[in-house]
Amino acid sequence: MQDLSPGGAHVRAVHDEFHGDLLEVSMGPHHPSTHGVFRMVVTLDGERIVKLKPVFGYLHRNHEKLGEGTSYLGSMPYTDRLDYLCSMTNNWAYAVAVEKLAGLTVPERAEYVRVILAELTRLLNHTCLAGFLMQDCGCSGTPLMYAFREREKILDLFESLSGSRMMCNYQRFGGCRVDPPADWLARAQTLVDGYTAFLDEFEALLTGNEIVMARTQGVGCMSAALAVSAGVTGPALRATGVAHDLRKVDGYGVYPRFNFRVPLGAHGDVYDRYMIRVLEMRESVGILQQALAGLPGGPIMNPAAKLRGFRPKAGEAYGRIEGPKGEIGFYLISDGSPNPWRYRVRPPSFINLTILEDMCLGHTVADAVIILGSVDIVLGEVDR
Amino acid sequence: MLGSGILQGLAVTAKNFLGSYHDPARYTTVEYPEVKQQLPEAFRNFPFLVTENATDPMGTLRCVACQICEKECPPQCIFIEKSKDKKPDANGKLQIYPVVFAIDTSVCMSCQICVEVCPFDAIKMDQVYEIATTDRFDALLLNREQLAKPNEYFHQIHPTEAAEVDARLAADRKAAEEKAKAAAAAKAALPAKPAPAPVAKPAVVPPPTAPQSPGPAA
Amino acid sequence: MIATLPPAESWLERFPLLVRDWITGHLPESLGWLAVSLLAIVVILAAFGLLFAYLTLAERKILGRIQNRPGPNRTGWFGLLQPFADGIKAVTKEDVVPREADAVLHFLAPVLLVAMSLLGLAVIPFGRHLLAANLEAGVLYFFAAGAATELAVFMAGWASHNKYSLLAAMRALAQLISYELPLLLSVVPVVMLAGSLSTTHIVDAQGGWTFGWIPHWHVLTPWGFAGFVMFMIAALAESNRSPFDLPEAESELIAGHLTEYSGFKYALFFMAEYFGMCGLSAMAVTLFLGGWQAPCAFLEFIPSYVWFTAKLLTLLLGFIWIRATLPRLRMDQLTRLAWKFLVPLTLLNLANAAFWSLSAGWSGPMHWVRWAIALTVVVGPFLLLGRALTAGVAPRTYRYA
Amino acid sequence: MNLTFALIAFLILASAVLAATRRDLIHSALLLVGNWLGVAFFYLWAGAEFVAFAQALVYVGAISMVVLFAVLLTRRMRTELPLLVATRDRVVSAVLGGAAVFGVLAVAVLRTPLDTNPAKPAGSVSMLSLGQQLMGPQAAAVLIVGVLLTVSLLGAVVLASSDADGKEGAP
Amino acid sequence: METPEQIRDRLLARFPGAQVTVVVNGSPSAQHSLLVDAAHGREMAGFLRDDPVLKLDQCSNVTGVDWPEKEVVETRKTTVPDPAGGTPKIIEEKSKRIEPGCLEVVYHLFSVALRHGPVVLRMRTGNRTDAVTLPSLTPVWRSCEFQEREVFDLFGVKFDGHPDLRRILMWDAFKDHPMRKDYVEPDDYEWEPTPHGDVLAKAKKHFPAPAAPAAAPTPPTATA
Repeated sequence: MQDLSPGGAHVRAVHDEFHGDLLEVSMGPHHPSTHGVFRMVVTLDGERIVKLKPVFGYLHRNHEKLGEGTSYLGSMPYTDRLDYLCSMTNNWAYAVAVEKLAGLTVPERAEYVRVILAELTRLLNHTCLAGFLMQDCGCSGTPLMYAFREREKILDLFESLSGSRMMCNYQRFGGCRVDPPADWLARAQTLVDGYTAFLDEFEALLTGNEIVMARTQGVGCMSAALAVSAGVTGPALRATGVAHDLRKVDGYGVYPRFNFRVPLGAHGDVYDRYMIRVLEMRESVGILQQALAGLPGGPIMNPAAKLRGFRPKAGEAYGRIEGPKGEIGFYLISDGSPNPWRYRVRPPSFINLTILEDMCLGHTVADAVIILGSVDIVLGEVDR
Repeated sequence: MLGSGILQGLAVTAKNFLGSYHDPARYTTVEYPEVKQQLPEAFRNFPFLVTENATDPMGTLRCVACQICEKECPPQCIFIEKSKDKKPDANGKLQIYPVVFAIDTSVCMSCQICVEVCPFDAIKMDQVYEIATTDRFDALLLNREQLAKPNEYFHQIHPTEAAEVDARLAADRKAAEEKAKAAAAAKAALPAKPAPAPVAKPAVVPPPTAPQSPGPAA
Repeated sequence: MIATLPPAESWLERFPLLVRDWITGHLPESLGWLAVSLLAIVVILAAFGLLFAYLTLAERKILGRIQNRPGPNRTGWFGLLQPFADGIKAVTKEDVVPREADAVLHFLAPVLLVAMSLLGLAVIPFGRHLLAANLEAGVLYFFAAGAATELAVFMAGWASHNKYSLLAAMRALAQLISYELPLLLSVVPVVMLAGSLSTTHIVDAQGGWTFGWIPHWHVLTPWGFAGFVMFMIAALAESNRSPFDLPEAESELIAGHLTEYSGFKYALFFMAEYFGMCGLSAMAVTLFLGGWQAPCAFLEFIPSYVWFTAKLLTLLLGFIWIRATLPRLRMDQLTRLAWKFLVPLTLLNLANAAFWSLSAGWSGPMHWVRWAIALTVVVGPFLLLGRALTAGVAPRTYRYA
Repeated sequence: MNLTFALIAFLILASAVLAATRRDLIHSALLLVGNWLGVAFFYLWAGAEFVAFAQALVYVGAISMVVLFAVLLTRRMRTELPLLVATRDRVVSAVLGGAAVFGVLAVAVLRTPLDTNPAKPAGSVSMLSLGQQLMGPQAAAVLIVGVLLTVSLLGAVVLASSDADGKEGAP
Repeated sequence: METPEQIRDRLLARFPGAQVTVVVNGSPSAQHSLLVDAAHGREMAGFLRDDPVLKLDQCSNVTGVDWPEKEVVETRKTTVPDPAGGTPKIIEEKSKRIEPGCLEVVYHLFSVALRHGPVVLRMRTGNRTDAVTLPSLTPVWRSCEFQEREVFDLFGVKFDGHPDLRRILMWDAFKDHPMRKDYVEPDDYEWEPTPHGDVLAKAKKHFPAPAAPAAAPTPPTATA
């Protein structure tokens, strides 16, 4: 198989044949289009990128050492700060890992509410991604403002349920903290009903646009083998044609009850990653309709779950869910004390960046910005 | 045809431009200082201590300084010092009260875990967001007096939750009275037995560790 | 200046002349021509200065409304004082000049850019009697004045002694040079048909209406419409506006060749960009949209300068509308669009205009044949070259697992 | 002599002298452009509008770019150019070369009968007559110049594309 | 999917010289792991990836774990038969044993092709001070590149065969490895209005004057 590591023949081939003096440009950490404090040291030959070194660590708070210092419950509000766009899915991934560690079961209604909130977060994240990507392409804010208009409606739902727009701290081990009242469900239903209309308008503005297609098609191609080997997960992996969606593969929660499809790309370029996310949003709206319709009654929280003094037996567990950015997982090692012995987060944005250099080689600076935008990273999760 | 996608895009922006004049859905700005956004009831920002009545805040503080919230708070931003003596609380039982109850709002992230773990419903989440100050230290360290707010205020900002809490407290109070009445009746029923039997220790202060299962509304 | 006044003029039409004569009346005769030209300069500077100020405000308000938000409405009533607030901010901001920067060039670049973009406004007939300089080679003068903008952009990029500015200056040059060609080539058919390089002749050539309400504007002929569209695309590129605002693309090279500028020099660059935009739109109105001609005969009573301003404002709003919608082209796509799409089409348009002028005499059924041929010469190559340009680019269908 | 003529002449000569003596290449290139602009003003003063605008458009617009790009692509731009030792025979050959060129020009200027009347020549040439003249008897010259420019354009394209083939990798 | 025991047997059959043991996982998740010796680590990883039955083509998660020295108190009960035929006496001997610490790297392997996993692979270093090198699995799975650099950065495990082993989160001049249990935080204490627990101790060390923040503590004007 082609040697795809950074020092490998394929990459060195591109390095060796450049000539003329190189221009080293450092883009970031304070750069308008690097989605936070992320730095790329780019070596340019004229317009073409010859070498790209990502530099992390500017937002590193050592989330995992903090996790070892507080109780299991204490880490839950900190998971909101990981991928600060999708706090509900971070909470759910942590809750799944702890429930697997302690063997807790979750009541039916809580599973449905978790699916509803996760799919709302997926809508929110993919809409924002499309907005940021078009902002990197050069639209002066219009798609981003439409995306934020819809995002605000979803955040209002989160605020009236969990108390805070982005730092929800809503899931608990064995269920959810607050039972969504009836009027909340009605507002959620109206939002979901109106979402396809917004998507149609959004696609009319962007998908057919010749300049968008010219800027994104054929840019930053990723082969399926390289993607799987590099641990890329989420829409970026499905854009290369690999059918790997944890909602289907693991079938966690109550996802097997809903019928939904997983869109697959063919080229693995920026356009495919954008289109996969738009098509996934349409599937999420389908899931939301089914989940809102089939929401059962019953308790929202497993009565057996203890809030304080929670000491899981010594052992370890790795729980993962399909977050909007990819497979977000928590690996917990417990030694019987209320604090975890080792608390590890599997960050999808961080690992999806492994092959950023391979995708950008040979492209221009303008493409590198779009390729980074299409990988969809949030620095809270990359640097932890 | 080459330009059709671009024309479609232009049509969408034109629709939004015209829509912003007559369609409220396409004009989402709330002009903040003049128009305040209506906060949802569940909104939370920075905790406050609940007192039974506004007249004597320090006297009727619900908090019994059990320091559960101090231990459970993830960023460790609560500081409590127990009092030496005891003071009767709302339903007459002698309770310890906090001499010092300081929350450092520069560290607090309003995650409401303290509200969840408090067995006495003594601390609840406030809805203040206009609390900017110029001083980095003292103004952000809210002491007991600044934190204490009456129960009526609690009813104002979280009506449903406050109603449930009051209902539960009333039920507990009634249960406590029946138990006291039953104990008194039982004591009255056997006055003839000689007194040397060791007197049962007075109802020890209910150990604060018995956590009430978090009510659905907490 | 203007020899005789046509008799059937409404006094509104002749109002600017009355004002001019009243002012120059006070001065001795020998200084007459000096006073008139000074007055013209003052009027143009005042009018276009205000237009620039309120164009920035209009741009931000329209962009806001398109994005479902109000746009600036805090300064003054509905934000009307915003331009003056920006002006004061620009003036009071510190003007930082980097130590290694070439102070002379660093200062000269914005000055040259603004001067050149203002010079071009001299030959544009704003109204029947409102023309600053009636040159015989007016159109050539306009593009000669605009030619130095590349020089100024290069000086700005080079003088800042900064990696980003250097790269951006190179991009800006490549873009300006490759779009100068289609800009000029799309003007040549108009000059050929009007038979003169002077702007007044071009506007007069577009006078008159068939059936009383179809004006003889060049834009309503097949070659004229194609020329107008290509002129506007090239004008977008020349004034670094939306799909082509590569030099100061925020998402790549910070502020491009403007990185090392701050304070009033930075504002000067924007003033130059807006004057360039107004100049090119004014020239487009003069060449293709019949300058100050009224669209229909019975609307003749409205003074000519009102019609000119109305057309100019619609074009400028079009600029803003395009900026709100379209993303940016990459550097190689931008130059490929210029060389492989616009230049061939403008040359074909030249041939088409030649055919149009030769077949002027055709009447009766031949009239429609003439239109058919002209239209096919416009649309045919457009589709062919369009398909070649967007060869690998098409909307895709997706399979589901 | 007419005041404006003197002013324009001074502008042309000053920018030429400065361009020759400046140490910084970019400054001298820009002064050269200033020189061309001076020549354009001279044409305007002399009443030949068309030639003046053509001069401004072609020289200040396009040829200045060629000069600046040539200056840019020379390697050691900012550092001091290594001054060759002004050996004796270099100085002598420089003076002789200069004197020869000056002599030829001086003879040409003195021999041609110039109408030194400062007033504007009779009636500036109208655009129409200029056009007819170009398309009429001078048509051959215009066509030859056109062919020459096209050949040079195609040559440039071939040169540029051969350079690009070297590292084909464009997306 | 095969159980860890079956995988271990096939690995031992395939690589005779290697030691592979199954580490039982006490929690109900029952994700038992395979402890592999460092020498044969990379060949076994290659085998797990290319084996048609397993086809573990995605290394989803690489985690570093620090196991410091532990004092293990073992009580061995020996029953001594009473020579006088009475009830046998049970003597408890407590023996203290220092279990040597180690740095451990855990790989969670999944199969995207066959949709199964996780197979958990563990490798342990000799000790926590000098013998801290392990074979890097980046040539087998490209996803380990950044994650192994993070384990090197935060735990100090050196991966030989890694194409570009540098610190990834901390800045290059940073000396210690912060995620180790015995990591001492730099003494850059800043004034905290509500210090308690170990922070209180640090506060007293830096600002001896104010005992406790009874009244709102005024920040000390004298900088520490």
